[in-house]
Amino acid sequence: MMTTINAFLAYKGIYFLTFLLLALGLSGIIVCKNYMKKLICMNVMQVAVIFFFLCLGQKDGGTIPVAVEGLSAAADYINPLPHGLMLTAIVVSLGTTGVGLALLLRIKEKYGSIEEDKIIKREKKF
Amino acid sequence: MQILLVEAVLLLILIGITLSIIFGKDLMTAVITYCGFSFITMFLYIVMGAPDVAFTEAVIGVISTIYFIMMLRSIDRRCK
Amino acid sequence: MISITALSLRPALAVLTTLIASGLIYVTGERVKANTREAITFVAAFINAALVYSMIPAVLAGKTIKLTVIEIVKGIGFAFNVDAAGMVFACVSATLWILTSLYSVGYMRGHGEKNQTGYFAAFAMCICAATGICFAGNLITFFIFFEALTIATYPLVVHYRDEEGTRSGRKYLAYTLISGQIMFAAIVIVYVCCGTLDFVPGGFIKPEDIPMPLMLILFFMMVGAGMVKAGVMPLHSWLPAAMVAPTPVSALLHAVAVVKAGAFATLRVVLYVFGPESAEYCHGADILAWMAVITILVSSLIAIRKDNLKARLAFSTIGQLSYIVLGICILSPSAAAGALYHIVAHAFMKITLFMAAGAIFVTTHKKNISEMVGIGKRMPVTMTAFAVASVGIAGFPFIVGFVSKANIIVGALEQGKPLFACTLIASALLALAYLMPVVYMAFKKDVTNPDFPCKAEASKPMLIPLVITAVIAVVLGVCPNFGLHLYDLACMAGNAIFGIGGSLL
Amino acid sequence: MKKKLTVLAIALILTLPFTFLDILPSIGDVNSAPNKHVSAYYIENAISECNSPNMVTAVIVDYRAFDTLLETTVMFLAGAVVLLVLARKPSIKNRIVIPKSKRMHKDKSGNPIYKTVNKDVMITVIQPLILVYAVYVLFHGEVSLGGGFQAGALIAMAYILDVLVIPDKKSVFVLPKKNSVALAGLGPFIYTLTGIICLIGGGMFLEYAKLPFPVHTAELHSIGILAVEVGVTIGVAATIITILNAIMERVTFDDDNY
Amino acid sequence: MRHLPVLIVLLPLVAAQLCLLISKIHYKAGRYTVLAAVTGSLVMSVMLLRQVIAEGSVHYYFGNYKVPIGIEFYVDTVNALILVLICLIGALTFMYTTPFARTTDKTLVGAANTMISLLITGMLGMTATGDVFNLYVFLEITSLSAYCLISLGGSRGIVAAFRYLLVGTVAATLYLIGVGILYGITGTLNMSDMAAILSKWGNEGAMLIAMCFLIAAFGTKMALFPFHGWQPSAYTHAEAGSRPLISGVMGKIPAYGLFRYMYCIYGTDYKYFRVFLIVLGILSVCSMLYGSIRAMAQTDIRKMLAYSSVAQMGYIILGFAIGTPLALCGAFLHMFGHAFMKGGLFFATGAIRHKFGTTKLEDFGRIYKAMPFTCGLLVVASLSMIGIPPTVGFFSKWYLAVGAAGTGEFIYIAVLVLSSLLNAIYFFKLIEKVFIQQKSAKTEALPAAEGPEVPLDMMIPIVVCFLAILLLGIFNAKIVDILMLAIKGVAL
Repeated sequence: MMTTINAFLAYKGIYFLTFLLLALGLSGIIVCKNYMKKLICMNVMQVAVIFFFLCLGQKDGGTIPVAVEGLSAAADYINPLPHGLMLTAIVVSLGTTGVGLALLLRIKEKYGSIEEDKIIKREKKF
Repeated sequence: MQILLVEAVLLLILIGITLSIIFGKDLMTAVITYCGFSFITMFLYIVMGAPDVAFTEAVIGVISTIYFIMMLRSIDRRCK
Repeated sequence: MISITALSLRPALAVLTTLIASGLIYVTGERVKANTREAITFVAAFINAALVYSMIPAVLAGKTIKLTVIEIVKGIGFAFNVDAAGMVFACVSATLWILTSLYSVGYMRGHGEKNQTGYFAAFAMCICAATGICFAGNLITFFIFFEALTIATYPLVVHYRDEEGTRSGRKYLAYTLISGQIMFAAIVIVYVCCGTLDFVPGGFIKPEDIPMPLMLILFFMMVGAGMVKAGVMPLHSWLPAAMVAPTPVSALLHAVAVVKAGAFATLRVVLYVFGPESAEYCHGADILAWMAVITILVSSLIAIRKDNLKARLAFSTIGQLSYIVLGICILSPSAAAGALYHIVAHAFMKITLFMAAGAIFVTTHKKNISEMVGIGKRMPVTMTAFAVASVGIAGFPFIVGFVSKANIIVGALEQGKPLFACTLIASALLALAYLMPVVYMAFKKDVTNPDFPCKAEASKPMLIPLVITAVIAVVLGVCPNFGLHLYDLACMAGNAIFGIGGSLL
Repeated sequence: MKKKLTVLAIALILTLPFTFLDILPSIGDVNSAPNKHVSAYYIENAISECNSPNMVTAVIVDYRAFDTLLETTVMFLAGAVVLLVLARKPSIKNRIVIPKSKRMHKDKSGNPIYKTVNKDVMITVIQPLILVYAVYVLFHGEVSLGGGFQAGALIAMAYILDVLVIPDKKSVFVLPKKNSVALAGLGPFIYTLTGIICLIGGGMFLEYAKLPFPVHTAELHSIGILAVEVGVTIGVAATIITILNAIMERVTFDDDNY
Repeated sequence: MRHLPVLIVLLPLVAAQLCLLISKIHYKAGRYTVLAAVTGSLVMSVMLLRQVIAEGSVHYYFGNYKVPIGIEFYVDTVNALILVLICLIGALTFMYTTPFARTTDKTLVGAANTMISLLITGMLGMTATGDVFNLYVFLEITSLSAYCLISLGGSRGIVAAFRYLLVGTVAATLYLIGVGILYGITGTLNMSDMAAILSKWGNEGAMLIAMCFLIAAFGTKMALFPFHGWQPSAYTHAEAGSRPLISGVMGKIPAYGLFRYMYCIYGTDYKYFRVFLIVLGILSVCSMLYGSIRAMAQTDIRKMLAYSSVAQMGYIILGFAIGTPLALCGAFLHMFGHAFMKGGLFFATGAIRHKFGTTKLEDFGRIYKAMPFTCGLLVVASLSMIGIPPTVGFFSKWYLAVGAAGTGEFIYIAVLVLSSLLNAIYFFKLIEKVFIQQKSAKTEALPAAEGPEVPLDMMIPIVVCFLAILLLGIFNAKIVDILMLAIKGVAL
């Protein structure tokens, strides 16, 4: 019973949930009319991708990739490469969020609103 | 071997939070919920054995939440 | 050694001269005086003519001058290849450039035109493109100069910068660009099918290369560009529209560069790319010939009803050019030679007519034939030249038009297509019908038009060229080989195409 | 309702291929490709080659150090972008909506209240701890968790506490945004300089073993990693502070009364 | 000399990092630093190109870790040429931006220079790198600086930049997913290693889905037809000085990335390769027609050019979709040519705006009297866009058409002809405005006739583009020889 659930999760379940999260973030970017929410959904999406990469690096019976005495075989540690990559990805996402917020501030100052329909209406005036 | 179950549960929580962010009507709530989102994400990373990523995520979550909240000072909270 | 290299370099030099002249005029035009600008034009014109003439002996001796400048696209060179056919056209354009520029100096000054710099620059550019078209050694080079001609003519058409000019310019661009692009596609397909694009007398497309329906389509895709420029119906309507341009431009368009380039393109495509047997095999030649016949008759009939002199001349041009197309499509040596020679003949006669019309317009500001009653009293020399040219158009013996038409008719009879011969004769009568009335009105004895009190010719720069052209028309009619041996060149080309040996007849 | 349907539709459509095709290795499979091919090399040679027990640190600052250089550059870039974007301020008349502060009535919606936090505890206790921990994380990054980025973020956090808790009081260390962004450029430059010194030492770019110092290879790697981490720390801290300052001084334009 | 590949990327990077510090001395100092750096990398890229042509492709291993352990730069002839292109246009654009500088505030000027320098850096890196994740980081650098440069273009530029930020981040995320799937089935991040593993045992389904994500990501970045929504307003409202760089080069680099993935990593003998060719062909045909048709309707020249580059991007992708070496040569030739055409058109537009302060088409009447050289560039670039010989546009079209005819897809030839006729319509509209239409009141009012045409550092890019369009056209055979050699080596 337990093993079947685990097997299902390992083969399909976790990936399914991850991509569901990603798709939710994407659809939030599409359907939300509020630019701030769009930014938040963007972050959600990036978290989903990070999680996807970390899934690839998991290893049964592996410990965290910090060397301890006596363990030196490759099978003993979790794959450190996705962690490194994802550190970079997280930092990039922070930078993107900051830039997005700055732009959002300018939009708010100029257009007086961050709702998409209002902005589209007011864009005609320029 | 039960790690996957924990991960699945946490992921479900994340999905719920995302839905509440998408359908919520209050930006402040959305931002605070996003803070919780990154908190749970941190747990998730720890569970998956990526402490460095979890550490970074914790810091980033706090900082970006602070940015969002500061933005809210100039943006009215209501939203459609 | 040196002389050989010089000889092989000459076509490139001829093209380069005109190109540099055009560039110089455009850059320095506004900054220097008008005399300097026209001096540049004349110097370039004479150098060009000298270069072209200097190649005649070699071509007459039966050798073709080959020159590959660079590899323009992968596998194909930017090649010049001077043969008899190209030589004929080159001589015509080089000669007429001198006369036309002399004439246009007089016209522009007498008429006080604006934008003369752009005019002369574009003019030189046209000649450059025409020379390139004559000497082009393969389809790519040919197409490059063909498009260059299209673009260079556009400023001339829209010269007045007014609504009507813009409209006719758009029309011109629409016709020529579309046909040019279609020709481009056809060239690509031919290149992929045959692997070569070099002009070969008698064509390089063998009937078995390309399946039948595709071949016919390709034939018309390629000939289409030539047909548009040559004004074969139903693709002719840009030509009368381009009448808004100043008269020297019309002279250039309709006598020297553009339409002749179209006819020449048809010649190259039909006889040097497809070749007689392929053109025969895919029935393209017959269809094209019948279209030419229809064009001849219809355009003559339209011309009779036109009252504006330039418009009437324009429709007569359409008709005359279809002679050339017809002569090409008859696919016989003498017909081809006649067609080539008709390029010469029509050039001289028609440019005379246009110059005369321009002279009348500048001096008396009359455009319509009905107003020109008794103009012969005022401008006898002009109208005499006009009369000579008109009878020449009609194909009267001892004038140059007779030689070419006779050749075409002979070729038609050789091929056993008497209908074409009848068409030519009928159209000669029609030509008389639409040109003689002008002469008749001009020299009417009994009436005296109050507009033309006294005898006053146009200014010298306009008068001299048209007299010269008229004289040349007569002289060439009497002895076709006078001066440049153009007739021999034409015959050589015809024989070369149909594989009949021997350099001269 | 329509919105909900759209969301679910998009989500499900995008998720379908991953449920019906098995295109990915099963999670935790020891023999899956990612766990075999390259990562084995990292795990087995991290200590011997890079002298860094923390393999993630070894990967990001030694094996794939170039990525981290660019990542730090991205942070610096973000700081400069925010500075540049928020530099120009439209005058009141050019705005479509006149800000509320220029209207008669003021509504304080979205105006957070910072009065509830005990400032003294914040400043006197937590901030030094944060700084100390940041330094620890920085210098201990190659052995245990953490690294340059986290250290920088923590230092920035200390600064943020100052600015947020007592906006009008002078804080421990003051960084106006013009200087902080220049500093943020300096951080990645230290990183690049390390690589360039390796070039001078005759090695490839970022080949720490060729650093021209008279110690043996393992220590050279430690030195290189340390220099790089310092660069990252400076860059990240300065960038976060820049973004904070830039946003901070602008958000008070609208419905704040001071 | 073995450090050339990294130095080309490092020079603008270091200049960007130090620009803000140096700008504290004087607001021009940082500018000269960046200009010197970009010029230096231009010189070095030319040296690298000659070295690559002489000795074959170059690998550069960072930290001297062999692949697939470390990161490598892989430079063959194709991307050496692209490096030269980027550096050249970058240097020209940088020279060109100065007359547009409105402020002398040290920090702002320094930051603006940093943006352009980092944009150049990112594009150079994307071109030169041989590591899929490194490509992502460079992509982010490019995108972030592009957001900034777009957002500087006034109040509509901000919204355009924000939308581009959302779309671009989504695209980067999709790219990461594609990379993740490929990593999941190969376990490596290095391109050549990945290609080797995929050719040995590749899971076709996974590769298919990964390629779908990659096409979506790169298509968004290069504004291919269904993903082009962000592009017109972004190109239109970008900051005037740097617009040539953004619109001329920035779209080409993702196209080259797509080429890398299709031909270098997947390889032509991949099972579903034909499917991708057909899909890309459909997309490119759609974007050619759509872009041209939309461009005809515009009244603002910037928007017209923006839509026309949607169409021109279609030409390049069409070359990839035909897939014969000749067509690929045509695509790359069009890449170089279009960089100069579109860059030149935007240079000319910027010059006109700098002199007359307008970009509306109806104000362009008879401006050729005031600025003959600029209008000469306009005409040549327009003819090249239409594809009139002897400009470069004609020859790239020639190679594309020959390739298409070689594989018997005559529909592509028809579309090429049709799209160039559509181009002719709106570019001759432009030429008519410039040369024929009467002066509008707005330009009539300005005392524009006096003085030099444009400042010198605006004149240099204009002249260079003018010459480049003609010379690339006339001497294309040499470039095609080089490209052919490289493409035969790389792809087929």
